[in-house]
Amino acid sequence: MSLLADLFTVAAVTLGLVFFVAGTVGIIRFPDSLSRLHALTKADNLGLGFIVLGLLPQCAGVFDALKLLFIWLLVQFAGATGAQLVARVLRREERP
Amino acid sequence: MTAFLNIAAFVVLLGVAIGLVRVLRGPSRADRLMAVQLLGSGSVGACLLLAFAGGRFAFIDIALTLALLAAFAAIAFSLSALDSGREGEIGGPES
Amino acid sequence: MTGATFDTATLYGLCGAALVGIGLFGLVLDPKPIRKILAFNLVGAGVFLVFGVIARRGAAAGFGGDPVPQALVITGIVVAFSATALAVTLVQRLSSAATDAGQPGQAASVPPKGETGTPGQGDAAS
Amino acid sequence: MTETAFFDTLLVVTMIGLAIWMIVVRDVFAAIIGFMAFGLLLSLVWLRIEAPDVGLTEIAVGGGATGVMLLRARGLASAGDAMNAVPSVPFRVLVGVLAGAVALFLGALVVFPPAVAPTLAPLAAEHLASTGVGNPITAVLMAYRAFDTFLETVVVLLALIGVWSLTPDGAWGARPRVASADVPAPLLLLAQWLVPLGIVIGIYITWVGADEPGGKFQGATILAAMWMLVMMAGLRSAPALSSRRLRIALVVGPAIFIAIGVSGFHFAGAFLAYPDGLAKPLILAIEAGLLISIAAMLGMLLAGPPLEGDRP
Repeated sequence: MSLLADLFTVAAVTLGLVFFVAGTVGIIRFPDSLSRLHALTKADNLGLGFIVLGLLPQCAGVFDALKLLFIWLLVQFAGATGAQLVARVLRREERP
Repeated sequence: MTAFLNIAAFVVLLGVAIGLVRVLRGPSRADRLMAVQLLGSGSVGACLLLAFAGGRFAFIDIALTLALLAAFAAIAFSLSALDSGREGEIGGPES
Repeated sequence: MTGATFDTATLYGLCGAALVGIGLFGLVLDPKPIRKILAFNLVGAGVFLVFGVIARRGAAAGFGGDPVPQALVITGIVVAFSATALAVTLVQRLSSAATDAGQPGQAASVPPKGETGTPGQGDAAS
Repeated sequence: MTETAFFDTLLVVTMIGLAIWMIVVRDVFAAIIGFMAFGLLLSLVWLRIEAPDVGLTEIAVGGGATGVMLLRARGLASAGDAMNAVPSVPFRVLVGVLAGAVALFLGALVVFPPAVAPTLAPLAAEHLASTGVGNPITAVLMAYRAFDTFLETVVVLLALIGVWSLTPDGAWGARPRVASADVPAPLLLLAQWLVPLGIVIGIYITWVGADEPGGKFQGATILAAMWMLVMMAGLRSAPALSSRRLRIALVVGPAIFIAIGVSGFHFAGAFLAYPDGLAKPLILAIEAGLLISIAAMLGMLLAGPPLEGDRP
């Protein structure tokens, strides 16, 4: 059981890392700011999401697991709002 | 498992550091604002991985605070850039 | 623990020392007040970090570090924030005073924004 | 150690790179963003050197609040635009050499530590049980060195009085202007959802401070940030400087601290001495009062003074 949990953790966290790295590649390679913003938000949400998912079986108790999920929801929610605001800044800079 | 999680934290930090170099160079203000967002989620991820690597579950609370305040900072910075973009300068009317 | 030691704490201690150097350089050479405030905060971060490493070396009695210097650093961070707030406001007022002197009446022509309230009737005090 | 060495080295390299970039980059906005990023990374450093309480403070105060405050200040970025005099090359070299010497000296202190590292940890551990709290940092801040903590609160209050005293004559007593010029709809939604959650988290972080990393300074900063969010979204305006409720909130914590401190003379024989068995409830009472006061102080420091045009 513990081995199974560990395997799950390794798989999910690795998947999360792939998304983080993909996000970084997107940020470096994409030509315009709006695409870079897109790459950034995808990487954040999915990357952190899979890392949280992978860490869930390692939690000592239910409360810790709930806190982990809550952190992910918080980052999702605030990240979406932040991306909206950054996009507004971008639009204003392009059309002054 | 400890070794794996430590290496994972390293990979997250590496991604964030390389991305940081790109977004901080700009050229637009929006690009630089992305640095705050990138750092926010990246450091939350690294903090969680460190927590489980070292068996330090108290770090989860720190990741929670990090998530909340990094979000706050990103929003405050964007608002400030929006306001100043309208008035032509970071500073606003007096500048 | 005699002579040169090199571990994680040493690495971060050297980082703190380097930050103090970089911060001092910027503090002395950059003419802009806000850049000086930023550089001052860098120096502070470096000093706190070196102090934190000293605390780490004092790990004993089952604690990861000596709690007394750690508590002092927490106090220091809060006091540095207060000092920065005061410095920021001072620079801000100095610059608007300079603007007033240069172009009389300009600052006063800024239309009031947001709500204004009657003194003594604040409703948002936490 | 081996596999964490990668992480540690990368973290140090990134931070030093950010610090140099902050000093050399032309754009002030970019330098402030760099400082914010630097603060977030610095908090990870504190976790790596076993000081999670300091890391939490750094996240809250060092990175978040300081960065937001630097951006908030109207007219700050252009202040000193006239001061463009670039120092001469010999002077720059001299400053570089001297700053390098200071860094080398500190570095030598780190690499060649004393044979026996000085520590107060055993002493702190010995009396931990009598304070009733499990987190040694909280014990130091609230019991062993409570007088320092009291004075620290007073320093923050003095800084606020200093900031307020810079209010222009015409604006004295007014509300500081914080609200954004036009509030985007997503921000409004976020302020309505995030703030209640943030208040719960702030109180939780203060509460767990007795036994885990946390405490009133960190909790109060979270509360101050949430208050700032409400003010920026225009849901509530900042309180007027002359508001009585604001002023009561500012002094309630120090007042409880003094009251319990003075009663220590009567019940335990010294200023700020806690009677046996009552240490924990008294510490909690002081922390609750200080939470309100420090949150109000930090929030008003973030908001800054009212300026011209913010007439009462």
